[in-house]
Amino acid sequence: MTASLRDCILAAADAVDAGRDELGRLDAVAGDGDHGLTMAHGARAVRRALEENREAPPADLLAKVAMAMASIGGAIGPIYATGLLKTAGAIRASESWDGAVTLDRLLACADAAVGAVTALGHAKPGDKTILDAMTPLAESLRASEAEALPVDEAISRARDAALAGAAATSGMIASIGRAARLGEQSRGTPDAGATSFAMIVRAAVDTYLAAAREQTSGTAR
Amino acid sequence: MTASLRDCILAAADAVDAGRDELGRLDAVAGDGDHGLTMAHGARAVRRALEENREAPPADLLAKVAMAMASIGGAIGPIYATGLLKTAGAIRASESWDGAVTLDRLLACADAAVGAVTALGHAKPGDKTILDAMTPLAESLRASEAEALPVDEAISRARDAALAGAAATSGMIASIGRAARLGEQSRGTPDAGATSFAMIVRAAVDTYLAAAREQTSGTAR
Amino acid sequence: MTAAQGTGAYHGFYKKLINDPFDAVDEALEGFAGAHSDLVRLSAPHVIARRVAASAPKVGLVIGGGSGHEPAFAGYVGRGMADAAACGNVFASPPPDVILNAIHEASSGRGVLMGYGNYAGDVLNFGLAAELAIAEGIEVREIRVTDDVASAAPQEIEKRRGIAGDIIVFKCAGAAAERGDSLAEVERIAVEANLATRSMGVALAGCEVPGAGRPTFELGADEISIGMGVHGEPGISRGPLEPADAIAGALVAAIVADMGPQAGREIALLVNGLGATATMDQYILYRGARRALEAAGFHVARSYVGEYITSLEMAGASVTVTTLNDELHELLDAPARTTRFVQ
Amino acid sequence: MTAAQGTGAYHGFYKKLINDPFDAVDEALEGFAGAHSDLVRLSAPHVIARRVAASAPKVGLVIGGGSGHEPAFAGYVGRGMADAAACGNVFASPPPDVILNAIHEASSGRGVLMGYGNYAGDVLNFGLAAELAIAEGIEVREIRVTDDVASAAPQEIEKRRGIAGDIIVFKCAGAAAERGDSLAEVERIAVEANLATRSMGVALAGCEVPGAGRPTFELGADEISIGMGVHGEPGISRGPLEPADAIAGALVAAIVADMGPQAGREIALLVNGLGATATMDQYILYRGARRALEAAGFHVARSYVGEYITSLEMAGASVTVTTLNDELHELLDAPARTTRFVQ
Ligand SMILES: Nc1ncnc2c1ncn2[C@@H]1O[C@H](COP(=O)(O)OP(=O)(O)O)[C@@H](O)[C@H]1O
Ligand SMILES: Nc1ncnc2c1ncn2[C@@H]1O[C@H](COP(=O)(O)OP(=O)(O)O)[C@@H](O)[C@H]1O
Ligand SMILES: [Mg+2]
Ligand SMILES: [Mg+2]
Ligand SMILES: [Mg+2]
Ligand SMILES: [Mg+2]
Repeated sequence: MTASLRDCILAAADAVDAGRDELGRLDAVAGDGDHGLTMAHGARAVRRALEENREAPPADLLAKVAMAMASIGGAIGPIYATGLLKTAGAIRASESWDGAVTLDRLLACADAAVGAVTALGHAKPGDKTILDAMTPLAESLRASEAEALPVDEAISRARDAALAGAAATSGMIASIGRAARLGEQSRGTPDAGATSFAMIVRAAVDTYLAAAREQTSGTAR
Repeated sequence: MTASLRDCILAAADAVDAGRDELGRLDAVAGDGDHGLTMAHGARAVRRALEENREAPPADLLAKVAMAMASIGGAIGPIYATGLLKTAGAIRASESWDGAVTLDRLLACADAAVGAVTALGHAKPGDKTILDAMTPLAESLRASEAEALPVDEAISRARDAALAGAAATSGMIASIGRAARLGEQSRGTPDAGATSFAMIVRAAVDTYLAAAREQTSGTAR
Repeated sequence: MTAAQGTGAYHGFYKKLINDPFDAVDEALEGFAGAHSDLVRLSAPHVIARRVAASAPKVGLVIGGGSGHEPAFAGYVGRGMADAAACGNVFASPPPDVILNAIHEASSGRGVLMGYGNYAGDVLNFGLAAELAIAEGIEVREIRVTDDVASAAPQEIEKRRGIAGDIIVFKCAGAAAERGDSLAEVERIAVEANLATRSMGVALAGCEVPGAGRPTFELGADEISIGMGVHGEPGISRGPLEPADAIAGALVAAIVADMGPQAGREIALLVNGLGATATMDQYILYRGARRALEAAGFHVARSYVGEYITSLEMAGASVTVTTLNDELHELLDAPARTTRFVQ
Repeated sequence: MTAAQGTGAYHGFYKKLINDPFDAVDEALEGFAGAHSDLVRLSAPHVIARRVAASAPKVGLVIGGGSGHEPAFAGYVGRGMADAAACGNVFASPPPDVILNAIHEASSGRGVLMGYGNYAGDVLNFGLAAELAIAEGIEVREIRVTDDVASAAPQEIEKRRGIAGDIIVFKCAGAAAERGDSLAEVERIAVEANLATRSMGVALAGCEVPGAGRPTFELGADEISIGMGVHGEPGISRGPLEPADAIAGALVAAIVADMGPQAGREIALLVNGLGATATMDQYILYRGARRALEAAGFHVARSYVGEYITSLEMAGASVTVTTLNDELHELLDAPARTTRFVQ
């Protein structure tokens, strides 16, 4: 069977907890050092939301997860929240959503999230923010769609694009948010928010792909 | 010429400044660490007293020095002050004080000082206080008087007794004052007040003896 | 699972008197509300409100920001100052729902002013909360405090962050609200107080977000950072430790240069300890700052020295100068009955 | 000549905002008197007195001790509390002449009570000052505060040192003096408040006497000392850092055991920060202490949390419990208008 959205989100929450120290350390270099603790608060809140909404359909569940992320505050809370809310909206908007994961649906979600975060935070790619991991993910999906790649392959590439995007922020100079004042000194360390986003994507995608592979081999047998 | 009382006191003040770090360190082991700074305040105040009382006869000068030491407060201020005041009193009491340093006069001064510090602080020898350097000095003078030693020799021995007494406090357990609560832990470090007293005595005596030797060699020439 | 989690002691760089780092803010707020129940109450999670609301309708003042700055912000809730404080996680703005709950506490029909330091997270969250409140029909305005001269050039004053100047701005706005001013008036006064207020700080040593396991920033054994922000954001210069008078002189010089020619003016002077710096040292820095300001021709009419807005156990202090006019002077002197500011 | 001398920066273990260590106390007092000139004045070297004396003759209250404990002791001078504070050098009792000057300020013909923590140096110097004052015809009594249960066994209570309990004792005595009580009455109340008050502290990290160049004591990276005194005097146990609730529990247990069976009593609870411990942590410790006291059957009627009497930049805190009767309760609640204690 395919991994449920719930499983993917739980895996992401675990990844955030496991990465807590690293996220705090990254944020301390150019920011105020709270990204690890703040995201760990987020993981807690998200787990509680999953617990309290066992029967919610995907779009509703994502909206609850968005509210959980909003509840952590900071700059990052509203950013994740708006991205997730617009993702939920994109799911709802896709006609006759039947639970099937298709490339165009994924791309619509990614574009919605990027658009929402941009609208809220006014950052552009290259400003060394979460957008520098989100945008490559969306662009990778767009390229895969143009090439008509299989969904699982596209998802795998999108994950790698997010990871590469997060890693590439290391070479950037922060120019927005708390970290901006560090200017040149911020170069050499990846952005905390981009890193947490890549962690989340990796955990969710790996959970999804593992379950998908299991299903395939089960079918083959 | 013999060293003036003033020169001896100045030498003692210099010795206290030079020993400031050591005194602070010793006091920190079993007390509150302020003995270096407090005694350095004392050295300052004493120098000012010397400056402002250029013509004062020895007893009056010592009384002024006592007031200067009183002005530093702490436990140690009143202790030095009362010892010095009674010393000044002993000098005044010695009939027809002509400035000559004699053994019985020195002994009277030392006994007066020991008596005053005991009366004020209620410590006994062995309690690991300044008294453990003061008492051996007085006892050494008493022994020298019994043996009718020359004054300079007696002074030299008295200095050594004070130094040995201070050093010997290292083996004692503090049982009075702030340090008392450390009990067993205080063993192994000499008492701060005994050490500052020994520093003062050594500086004053060495200054006195150096001048005396100079005079002798000058007279011999 | 890091050592920081679970029920054992928290082992980080600094020794902290906390339990589980996750619970630090909730427990501190429970303690705060319990200790000062004569003045305040925890009216909703992370919201500290006045124990007794004002007797007549008035403009509400909501203040807030991340936690870790105690006694800010909850310490300024009470008669003559704020009606409610919205408290975030450590160094993280409170979320919109917490702020909205604070707005509800503060609202008595004459509108609400939100006051907070100008940080990206606070701007986002307070902005969202205002939208929600406005949708409910509550009139909401905001003042973003921008007193830290080290954080942006004079021509970009709207980019400056808020540090200890918060206290001056909140005090003046709170007094104006208490005397019955309209929302527009209270907002005008807050804007005026903010424009009249400039700060600059010095960091001597870092602090540690509970659970981080390490300090947010580290300075060399002898290094200080002039102009560093309250969360460790970098300042205008790093250099060796200097005597207090030299540091006071540097802070005052930067503030005075930024103020432009105002010699002869009456000012309020606030020296704020960041957490670990001895109170004795704060008074020595105050003395140096006051002398430097007097040498520059200012008249120090009001003074405040102490820990008004901290950064956990960060060592260092800041100097804040507010040029006073009669109105600001009167508002600063008006009675206040909060936990930290009583007069 | 050490690096600590001269005009350069002071380079010790902790980074300090001071100039020449020799001048630290004088400069801090100048700063204090300048900042709070509405309430106090520096009436003689090292003496802080009320700006305006009480209108009618009253019993004078003189408090004091070494410096380095700011805001103690000068921060408690003002209406409803002390008339004058005698301030010594760092961690050193003030000398008799300073105390005598403070007595002169406080004396208006109805006698003077001297209040101080029970330390050898203070006992000597206040005792000498009292002799001088009595010789001048001023009636003088004294109260030596002995609240620290860690410092001596119950049967040697007169050997105990005074720590944060000072504040409670001075507040009650000051309020009694302010309402016009006789010297004998004020003394009786001070004695009663002292007997009703017990404290116990925990040290997390040391402090450094200006000019010493090193901390007075050092604890291991993970070590704490329960019962350690405010100058680093040893406590009852050293051990590893524990969660705040466990520490609060240990402090409360020691205090309650020392009090004997008094469950059901109303108490005042004071959590005092020693200097470097975050205000957030103080509130977490307060919460733990309050819960432990309530579990032991006490009713917490009054609470105080903050830096009331510090040890320079020492990290740690203490818990103080006072069992209240109606009279002490009323005196604690009486108005006070000092720099640090305002109500
Ligand atoms: N305006 C913005 N747009 C997009 N992302 C942002 C913006 N501001 C901050 N971020 C992201 O938020 C991260 C910091 O999150 P966090 O430390 O939790 O919040 P805070 O900055 O309030 O301390 C940054 O690393 C960055 O990726
Ligand atoms: N009761 C006493 N009798 C004699 N000497 C004492 C007594 N109490 C303290 N001292 C001396 O004082 C020294 C401490 O001095 P200092 O550190 O300046 O004062 P404080 O104890 O007030 O910090 C001790 O080392 C001891 O020699
Ligand atoms: Mg951050
Ligand atoms: Mg000492
Ligand atoms: Mg933050
Ligand atoms: Mg001392």
